[in-house]
Amino acid sequence: MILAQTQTARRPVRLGLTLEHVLPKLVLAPSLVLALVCIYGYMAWTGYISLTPSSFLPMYELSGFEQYQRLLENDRWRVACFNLALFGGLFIGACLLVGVLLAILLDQRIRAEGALRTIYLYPMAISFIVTGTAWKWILNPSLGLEKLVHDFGFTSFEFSWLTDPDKAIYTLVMAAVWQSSGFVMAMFLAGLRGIDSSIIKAAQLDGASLPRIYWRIVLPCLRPVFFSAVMVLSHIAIKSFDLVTALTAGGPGYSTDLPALFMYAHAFTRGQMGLGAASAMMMLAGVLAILVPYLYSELRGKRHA
Amino acid sequence: MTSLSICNVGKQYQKGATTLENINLEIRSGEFLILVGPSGCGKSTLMNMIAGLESVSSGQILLNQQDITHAAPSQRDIAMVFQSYALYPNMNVYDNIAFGLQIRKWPKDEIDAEVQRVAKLLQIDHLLKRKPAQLSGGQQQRVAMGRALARRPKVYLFDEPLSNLDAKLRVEMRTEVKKLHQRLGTTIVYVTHDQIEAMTLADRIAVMKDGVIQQLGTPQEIYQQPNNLFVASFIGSPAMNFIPVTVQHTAQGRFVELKDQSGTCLQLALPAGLAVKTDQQLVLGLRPEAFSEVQPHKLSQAQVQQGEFLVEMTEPTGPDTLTLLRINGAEVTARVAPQANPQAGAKLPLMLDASQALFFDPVSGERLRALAQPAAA
Amino acid sequence: MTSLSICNVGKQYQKGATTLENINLEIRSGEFLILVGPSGCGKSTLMNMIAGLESVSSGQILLNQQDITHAAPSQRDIAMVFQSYALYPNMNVYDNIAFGLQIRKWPKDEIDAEVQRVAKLLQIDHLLKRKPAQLSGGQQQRVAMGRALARRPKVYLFDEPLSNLDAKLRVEMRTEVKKLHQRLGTTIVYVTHDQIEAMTLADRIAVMKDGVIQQLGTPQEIYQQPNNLFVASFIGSPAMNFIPVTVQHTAQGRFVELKDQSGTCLQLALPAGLAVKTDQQLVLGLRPEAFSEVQPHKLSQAQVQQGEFLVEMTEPTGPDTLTLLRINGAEVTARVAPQANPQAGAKLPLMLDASQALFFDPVSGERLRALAQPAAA
Amino acid sequence: MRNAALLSWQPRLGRLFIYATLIAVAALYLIPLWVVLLTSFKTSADIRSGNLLSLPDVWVLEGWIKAWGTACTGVSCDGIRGYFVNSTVMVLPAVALSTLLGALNGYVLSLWRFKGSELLFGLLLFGCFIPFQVILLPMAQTLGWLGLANSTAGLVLVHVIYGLCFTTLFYRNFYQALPQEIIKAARLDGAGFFTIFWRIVLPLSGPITMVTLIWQFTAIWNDFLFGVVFSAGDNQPMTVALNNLVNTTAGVKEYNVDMAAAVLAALPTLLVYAVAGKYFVRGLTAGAIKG
Amino acid sequence: SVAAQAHAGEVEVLHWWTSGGEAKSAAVLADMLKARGHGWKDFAVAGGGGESAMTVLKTRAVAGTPPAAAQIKGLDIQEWAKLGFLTELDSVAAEENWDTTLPGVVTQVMKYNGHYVAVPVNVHRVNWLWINPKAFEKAGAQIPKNWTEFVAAAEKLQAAGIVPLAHGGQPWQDATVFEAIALEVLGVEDYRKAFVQHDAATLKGAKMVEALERFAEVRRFIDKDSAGRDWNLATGMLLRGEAGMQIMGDWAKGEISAAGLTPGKDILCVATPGTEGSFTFNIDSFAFFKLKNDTDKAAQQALASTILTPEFQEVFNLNKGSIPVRLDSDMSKFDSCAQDSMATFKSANEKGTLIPSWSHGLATTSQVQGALYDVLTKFFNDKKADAVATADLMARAVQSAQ
Ligand SMILES: Nc1ncnc2c1ncn2[C@@H]1O[C@H](COP(=O)(O)OP(=O)(O)OP(=O)(O)O)[C@@H](O)[C@H]1O
Ligand SMILES: Nc1ncnc2c1ncn2[C@@H]1O[C@H](COP(=O)(O)OP(=O)(O)OP(=O)(O)O)[C@@H](O)[C@H]1O
Ligand SMILES: [Mg+2]
Ligand SMILES: [Mg+2]
Repeated sequence: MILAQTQTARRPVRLGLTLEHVLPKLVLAPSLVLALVCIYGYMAWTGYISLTPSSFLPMYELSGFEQYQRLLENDRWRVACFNLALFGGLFIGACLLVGVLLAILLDQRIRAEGALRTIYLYPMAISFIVTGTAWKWILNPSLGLEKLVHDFGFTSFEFSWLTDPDKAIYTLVMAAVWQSSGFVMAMFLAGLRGIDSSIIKAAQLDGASLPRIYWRIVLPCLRPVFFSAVMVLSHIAIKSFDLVTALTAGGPGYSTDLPALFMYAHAFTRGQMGLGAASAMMMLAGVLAILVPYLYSELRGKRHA
Repeated sequence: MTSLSICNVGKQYQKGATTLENINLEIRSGEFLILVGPSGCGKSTLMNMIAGLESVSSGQILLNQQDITHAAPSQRDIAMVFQSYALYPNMNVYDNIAFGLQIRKWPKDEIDAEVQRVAKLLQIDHLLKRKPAQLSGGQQQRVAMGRALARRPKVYLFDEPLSNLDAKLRVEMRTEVKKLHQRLGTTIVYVTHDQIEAMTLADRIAVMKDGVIQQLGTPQEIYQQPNNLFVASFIGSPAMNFIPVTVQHTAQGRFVELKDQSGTCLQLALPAGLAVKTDQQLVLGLRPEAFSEVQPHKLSQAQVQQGEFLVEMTEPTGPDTLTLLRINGAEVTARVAPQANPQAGAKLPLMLDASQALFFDPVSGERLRALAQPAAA
Repeated sequence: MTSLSICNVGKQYQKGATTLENINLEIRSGEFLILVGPSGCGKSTLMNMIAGLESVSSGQILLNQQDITHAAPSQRDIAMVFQSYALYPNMNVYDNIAFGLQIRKWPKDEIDAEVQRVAKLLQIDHLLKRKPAQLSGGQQQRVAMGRALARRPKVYLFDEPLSNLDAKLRVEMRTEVKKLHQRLGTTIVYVTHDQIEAMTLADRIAVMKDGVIQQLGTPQEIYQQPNNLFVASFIGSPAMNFIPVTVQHTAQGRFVELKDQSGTCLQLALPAGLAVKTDQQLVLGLRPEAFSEVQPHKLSQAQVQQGEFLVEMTEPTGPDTLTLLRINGAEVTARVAPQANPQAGAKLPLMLDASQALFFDPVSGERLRALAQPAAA
Repeated sequence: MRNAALLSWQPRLGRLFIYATLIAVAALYLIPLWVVLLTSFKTSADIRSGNLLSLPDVWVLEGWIKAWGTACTGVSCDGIRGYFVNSTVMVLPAVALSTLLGALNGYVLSLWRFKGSELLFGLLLFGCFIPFQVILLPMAQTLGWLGLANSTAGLVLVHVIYGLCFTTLFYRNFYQALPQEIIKAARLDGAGFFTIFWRIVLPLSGPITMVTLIWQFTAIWNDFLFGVVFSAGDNQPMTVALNNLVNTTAGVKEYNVDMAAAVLAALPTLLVYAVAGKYFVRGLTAGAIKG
Repeated sequence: SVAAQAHAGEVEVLHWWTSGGEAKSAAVLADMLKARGHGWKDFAVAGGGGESAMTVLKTRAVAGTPPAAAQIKGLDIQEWAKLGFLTELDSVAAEENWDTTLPGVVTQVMKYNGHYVAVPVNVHRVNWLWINPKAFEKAGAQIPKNWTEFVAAAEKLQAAGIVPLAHGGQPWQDATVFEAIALEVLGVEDYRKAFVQHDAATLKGAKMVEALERFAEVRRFIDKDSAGRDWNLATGMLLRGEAGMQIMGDWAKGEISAAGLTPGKDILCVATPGTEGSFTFNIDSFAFFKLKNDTDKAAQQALASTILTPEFQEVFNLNKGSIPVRLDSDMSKFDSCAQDSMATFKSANEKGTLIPSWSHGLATTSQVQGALYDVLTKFFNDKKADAVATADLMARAVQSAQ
């Protein structure tokens, strides 16, 4: 009798168990399916294409690692990869620095916070299709900054990075930082606003100066934000396309070429789809090599709350 | 070494609602001051203002005669244990404790020694590697305590530092705090809800209510001569019994009557010099320990008498059994030894020691003082 | 109505480190069970597992004979007050309390009435519009309490629900909880560090240490017949005195000696039936109230004797003055009435009531039971 | 506010320094906008002859009028005004969907973790780095199979998929800092998975939602590649029109029109930034729990 | 005419004519098609000389929804046809006698396996040298007819403080200049061998090295800020007299007229040094995709025929600066440069000196073109680059890209 009761009563509990356990997975499922197909599926497809002699449009008969070989012999590809390392490093570093500093300064109960925040953010809003032109003018020695300073009488001033094959890459960094640092600022501002104030109070009492509080307490608490920011910035760096197209188009020569540009040019403009796919796979491999250890160290069972 | 003056300090969180009103406190150098008061009366707010973590709406705070009302917290050299712990979530226990020392650029080995010492003291030395999220409530509280103890500030502020500890640990910690105070002689302001803590640690106790200080005095003063009904009711656990009485008059003098439901009636002579009139309504304050099992040797003392009372309910607490009576219609708690074996519904012979009886004005709540006869109260 | 069985439950947060070990608890329907134990012993963890908020590493939890070990918290119909409050920061006090009812689709006006009722009970009715961040510690705790009280669950779990309240409010709340329990007869599991709370509220108390239950019994059992040194030392505040003694033998029978520094020496007859040998080392457990000012009427009782002791230190707590003695080299606390006026450094006549004396094995810590003579302990 | 005295450099000099820095940086950031705006008010002749930083000889609205209403973006010469609707119709659902899904994913991945959820998160994250150019062809094929090729729905789908990685990342990392006890309390209150999300977690997500909206709105509104490839002829988004307006192969460049169009096209995004600001408020969680 | 007006169809046309004049011409085409009873669905994708448009076209093709017609040129037409995407236009062509109205070089590009799959729109001449006469006057320079004279003129200009050659440092502009130089050095024969037939020996031959050396010398004659400059900004320099010359296709005329100047009068047009009589051509054309719907197919044919009507040819080419493809076109409304261009086109057609411009994709596949771009732009921007090694590199790059 009691047994029977127990068993009938048990059912809803069991059902609930499964629901509570399954629901989170169910919610995650669509995104995962999409990711599996549209990220990993397509990646596999690209991997396959990189092993074919596809030129104009995809072809499906295999030809081995021929495309990779070509890629490795290609001087432009080497330049592009080197540029990415240089550009990516500088860009991510500078953006984090500028973004964090701006966020911290903006967090000091600033009067015109709203206006300033929008000013730092606006570069994101304006498409590089056009601002690229403005930047080109500004950086162009005979039109922009250099001319301006010369007009003021300082004729010894020289700023011709844009047209110098060795320095043009830095102008890319400048423009990219200009465009993206505002968003990093916003991310950090959001993070700062989520921090429990009593912790900061405690640190103040411990005698820490404000910079120190940020450095030792607040910023470490914002580790997840750093993580997001690094992700976003590497994404921007790796995929920088509009920016380069607009500002230097890879020039002078191909001194500011980047892998994304290289890939697009070969896969679509030049009809060397196999080579383009190979370069894409190399890019992904590079990302993987840098990212996986980082992801691993960040995600390994760490939880604050 | 360090005196702390709080002059006319007020605080309003929102316009219109006053949280603290005109607080005046002179905390002497090396003094151990305990703040008590009902939840929400503004204790933490006051502590925060002393520490410089909350802005002061009006008034001044002086540290060693220097105005620090608007000084930055880091300039005040004050350590505080927060009611909400406020541990650094990103650091492990060791770093939480060491942080303040690192800031002060102590040598590494000294920091290490100090952290170890404090951790041992607080019995958290096996937890040094853990993050706050991996600690139990009491462990977190001890880390918060350790953070303050590892420094040598001018003033310590403790906001209910022991509330999450078990009784045993609490006694140990209490002793540690006391020793600390004796050794260093640092000025300490301490918030607690624990009766014993307040009584045993404090040099002086400040009782607050609704943002106003009701009484400031030594533990004994506060306990034995509370200014008013509020203080009397607030200090002491179980709380003081308040019995409505009416002043009566006979040839022997003025007295009040205590009537039990069962018919027992005791007469209590009023202390001489108490400015009351016949037929005046008073509130008689008697602590639970004033009612106890009969101890024959005491019966001969003045103000001690006995009677049988009807027991309404009993609450054994271990060392004592709290016994609920009803006198003059008011609930009265008596502290009786378990051996007396009080039983609800039965009558129990009890002894009343009225030597510590207090009288209050029922309207103003003020304690009535015996004129020119300080011993009367 | 609702019984709760915890069978062989264990918990490991990390591999290798066992937080709870083989917990077995039968909580009867309508029972009020109190969990006590040192900070970090696993009380909150156990509560979390009962609520379904923490996974169970091994064993089973049965609610009314049904296995709920892996059921979702929402299906258990259990309400809990968290040690860390865990208020919803985005909601004001009203919504914090109403949330559970809204989820259960109560009609709007009933919710309103219930919230008002609970808020009044907890004296937070003037705070209903505030956000948690604008409340004091004690107010937050009361809101957390209100959230649980506004429901009618099968089981209540309270994790130190009153730790941040002042003594007065605490007594009131304690009474409310007791009334609630009597009215509803709901099963309650309650964690507290407050001696009085534990003694007065509990039907039974479970004393835990390092994830193991040391003793489970009624408050009186736990207080008077602790299983071992740990339980004895943990329950009672001030804690029980432990005095090392050696069994001696004369014609009258076996006894132990208590020696003061000043030369006072009392002899304590051992209860009959205690399986000890001459010269055996024992630990004698005497509660502070066993030492008191001399009450002549008691001197005639068995096991009561008097002597003069040197006072090392005094701690006035208000109703009593805790007086530190040293007996057989061990610190001993005596609970003395303030009127006896103990003075540090002076000798004080004291009375020892050894009727509740306990004896422990110094090695295993187990209490030595008198064979076939249950009254001896 | 509770933190009135909190986190501020006390000395006056310090505040002066803060303001000076902030304003200097702002000025620096505004230079390109300055150039763009100045240029948009110049005549073509003025641009050809003058200095790019000099004020216009005469201030003319010609560029703006043309950009708005008469510039050619193909065979039709109606400016960019018609494309606002196209972009809006595409952006709103795409942003809403990807944000919502991201919030849900983040919620699961930080507050309802299960065995392997970290790995899944890692998998999803990696999607942030797939170059979009790579997926154009297979995606086109897939959309073709689904019958969604060159439809707004298809474009929205694409944006949602490739926006998910970031929205999930943002939310997950934000929720990571929420006290787990709040969720526990809500579960005991009987709230289920979705109730907790709607009633407790989402209301706490103000700042991060703003960050996500800023990111997604900007990314999708300004996206050109997906827009041009996956949209149908008459549903083309703003960026395609802008691109057509700006890029000439053999024609004459009208910089004033280009610049005006760029600013016009960016207006909705700027609006989002300005509005989003309100939700960057401090410290809802403060005092939520002890410790 | 051909189109069956009764059944109205619709053609979706992918093109990158979006700037004022071009867009208006496209609108004329749309109107003319409408007059024939068919609809025009505009599908404009500007940018990068059609790069974006090509990307879009490929995805559309893959998705199975290609447009009816797309602006595809040069050898890409062959590629698309080879993949089987293109439809045949033979019936219209036959009816309208394209074989006779169009020059053979042109029809060759438009045919795949002997079938018309595309329709030409216009012909650009790429080997133009634009000269600012005022600057020349000021510097006392002579209009150069060959390399030596070019160097002399450039030096004179330079001495007068004028930038000799307006140039934009983008790969295609570099290639345009090099193409002109190479044509002079290599001559028509070797040019074909090198750039059309990809003969390795010619590619790394001595003449090529010389061409490269001359190309390197050009660096002297351009200003230091030329890197990345758009061609129209370079033209601006020329118009303002800051620069004396520019090597650019005839689309530069748009920029000239927009500044209120007259090509051929205010700005002179001559063949690039040493290429008088030769004509490097660049042809815009539409390829036609296979469609399923019959009425749309009809509309497609109608579009093909409309494009080659003299009316459209005239309107369009007046706008674009190029010349009509039809040999029988009336050139009276055109400026002198265009008339000149047409004359040369015809004569070159007869002499066989009509040469496809590789820098604009008429001679080679985009792979080879891209590979050459890379090598050349690298060479031009690298001051230490060695001509011999580069010639060698060119040969290898071309081979590897095939
Ligand atoms: N997330 C965790 N990871 C690892 N260890 C933990 C975690 N949470 C708690 N512990 C440890 O488990 C033990 C039991 O913790 P629990 O919170 O149950 O203690 P408690 O009995 O409630 O103590 P208190 O009275 O101080 O609240 C403690 O030693 C604690 O440090
Ligand atoms: N940020 C705030 N905004 C508005 N009111 C507040 C704020 N913080 C505290 N209060 C109110 O001020 C009063 C005093 O709060 P405080 O924290 O000082 O109390 P407390 O004496 O420490 O109480 P407890 O013993 O419960 O901790 C309370 O009524 C509280 O609700
Ligand atoms: Mg407080
Ligand atoms: Mg706990």
